[in-house]
Amino acid sequence: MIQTDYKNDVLTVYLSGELDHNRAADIRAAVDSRINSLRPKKLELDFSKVSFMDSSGIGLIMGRYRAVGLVGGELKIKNVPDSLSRIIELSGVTTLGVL
Amino acid sequence: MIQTDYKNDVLTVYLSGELDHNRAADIRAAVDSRINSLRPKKLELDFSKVSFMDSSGIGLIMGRYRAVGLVGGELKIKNVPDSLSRIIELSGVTTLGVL
Amino acid sequence: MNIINEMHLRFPGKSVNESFSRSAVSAFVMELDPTISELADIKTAVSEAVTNCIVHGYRRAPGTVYIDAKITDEKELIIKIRDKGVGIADVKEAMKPLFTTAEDEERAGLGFAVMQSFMDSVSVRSELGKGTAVTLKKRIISVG
Amino acid sequence: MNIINEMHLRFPGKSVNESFSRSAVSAFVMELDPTISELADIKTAVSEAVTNCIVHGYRRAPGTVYIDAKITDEKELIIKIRDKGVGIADVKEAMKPLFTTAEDEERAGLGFAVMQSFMDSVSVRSELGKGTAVTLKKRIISVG
Ligand SMILES: Nc1ncnc2c1ncn2[C@@H]1O[C@H](COP(=O)(O)OP(=O)(O)O)[C@@H](O)[C@H]1O
Ligand SMILES: Nc1ncnc2c1ncn2[C@@H]1O[C@H](COP(=O)(O)OP(=O)(O)O)[C@@H](O)[C@H]1O
Repeated sequence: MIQTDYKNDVLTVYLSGELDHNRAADIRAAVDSRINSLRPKKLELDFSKVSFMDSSGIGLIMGRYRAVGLVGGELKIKNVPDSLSRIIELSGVTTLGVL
Repeated sequence: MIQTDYKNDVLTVYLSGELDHNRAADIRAAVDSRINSLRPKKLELDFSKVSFMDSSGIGLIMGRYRAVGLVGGELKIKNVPDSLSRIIELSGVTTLGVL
Repeated sequence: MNIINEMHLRFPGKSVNESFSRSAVSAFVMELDPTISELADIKTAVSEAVTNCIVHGYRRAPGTVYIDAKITDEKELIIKIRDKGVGIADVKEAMKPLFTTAEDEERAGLGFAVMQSFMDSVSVRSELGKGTAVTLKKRIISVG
Repeated sequence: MNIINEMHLRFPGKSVNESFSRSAVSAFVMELDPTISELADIKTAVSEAVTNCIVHGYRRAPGTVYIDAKITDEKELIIKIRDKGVGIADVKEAMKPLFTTAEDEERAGLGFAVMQSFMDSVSVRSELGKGTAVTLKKRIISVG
């Protein structure tokens, strides 16, 4: 359901479609199981194919920031479409240095 | 709102979007005013950009068949997308030789 | 057979709501992961039934259109579309292809034929002066 | 100010209906010819309010979510989204950015902040044990 990629200690997760509360739980479970088995140095969330996101997506970002931190890794989010930039800015996650 | 083209006695009407009862009245008025002023030998309805059509579209085709017939012209419909072929066939307009 | 989801929608019988209502039903059906062609069939059938409420049911006086949609655990979609308009005197005759009481408005008389062709079943309950309810059913075929 | 169109929608508070309901509202708004960005703002705000009904309002027991949407002749969209769930003890506190009562479910506490940022106005009426109603308003700016 979600596409991931692991190379050189970097776990990349390609998110897609509409990222709402309904989808977030499944994504969270899938990503966390990979974080815990791979213990990556870096987790990259790729938003290029995300067509919609509400604050559940912010919760998902914050949660993965913590989850990858627990195994000593850092979070980066990339390829955020223009349509999502407002909610990303409003959320303040940019102050975490994840962008 | 609708795009038309007139050349060598042929009036071509480029239909687009969702062709339902709500849209049909406006299209009917626009096409009939051109039919009556131009008295074309042939009226071509181009369906290539029509994304949806219900039986109101069939009524529109039948009505233009009659309207252009009254000024001595004939009707052709062209570029019917695959998605509309079932409703076109079901309607029986194919038996009028308009396709 | 159990109902796993449902929605109830009502809106004034204005032409602009033909497009709104078929899109709303379409969004409701997405849960069943329909093919593009199944979705188009459903939108077309809903458009016919809603248009009939507006054009025929509320011909004399405007009124409210009601849509009740359900999804069963057998992936069946059941949609009831109804008005409290003039009703139909002879349902059997009304359902015949090419029969229409609104020829001057360029109705083709094919609304019920389209519903029957595009859905698994169509049933109509109508009472003169009370209104008309059309129930459409379609099973969504799982892919994969 | 006159209401030129309206719709009333209800559905069970299931997560799958978050997507359905924002699409339905989106289809309703099309009449106003919104920009893509206006439409995205509305979908996002509706998604927040509906998700809140499901996640918070019906946390203890499932129930029905109600959406009433209206369009005025001044191109204003008014959407009321409500539940008959647990209600909010302190609305002012609840609306503060980052405040959440569901941190373990990874709620960010930004739902109301998003609604306020993406719509022209947000008003909340809530009563403990009775439920919560959120009214969102946004004027669609005509282009051309
Ligand atoms: N909701 C309704 N209320 C009253 N009459 C209806 C309704 N739906 C259908 N009818 C009657 O049935 C006829 C056939 O309907 P239909 O097959 O949809 O064709 P059309 O809409 O093109 O006339 C209509 O012309 C009308 O007389
Ligand atoms: N419909 C509702 N019913 C009950 N409580 C609600 C409702 N909507 C919001 N709340 C309360 O307000 C808080 C803040 O809501 P919000 O800003 O949307 O953030 P979040 O949903 O991320 O918690 C929620 O955590 C909850 O306590």
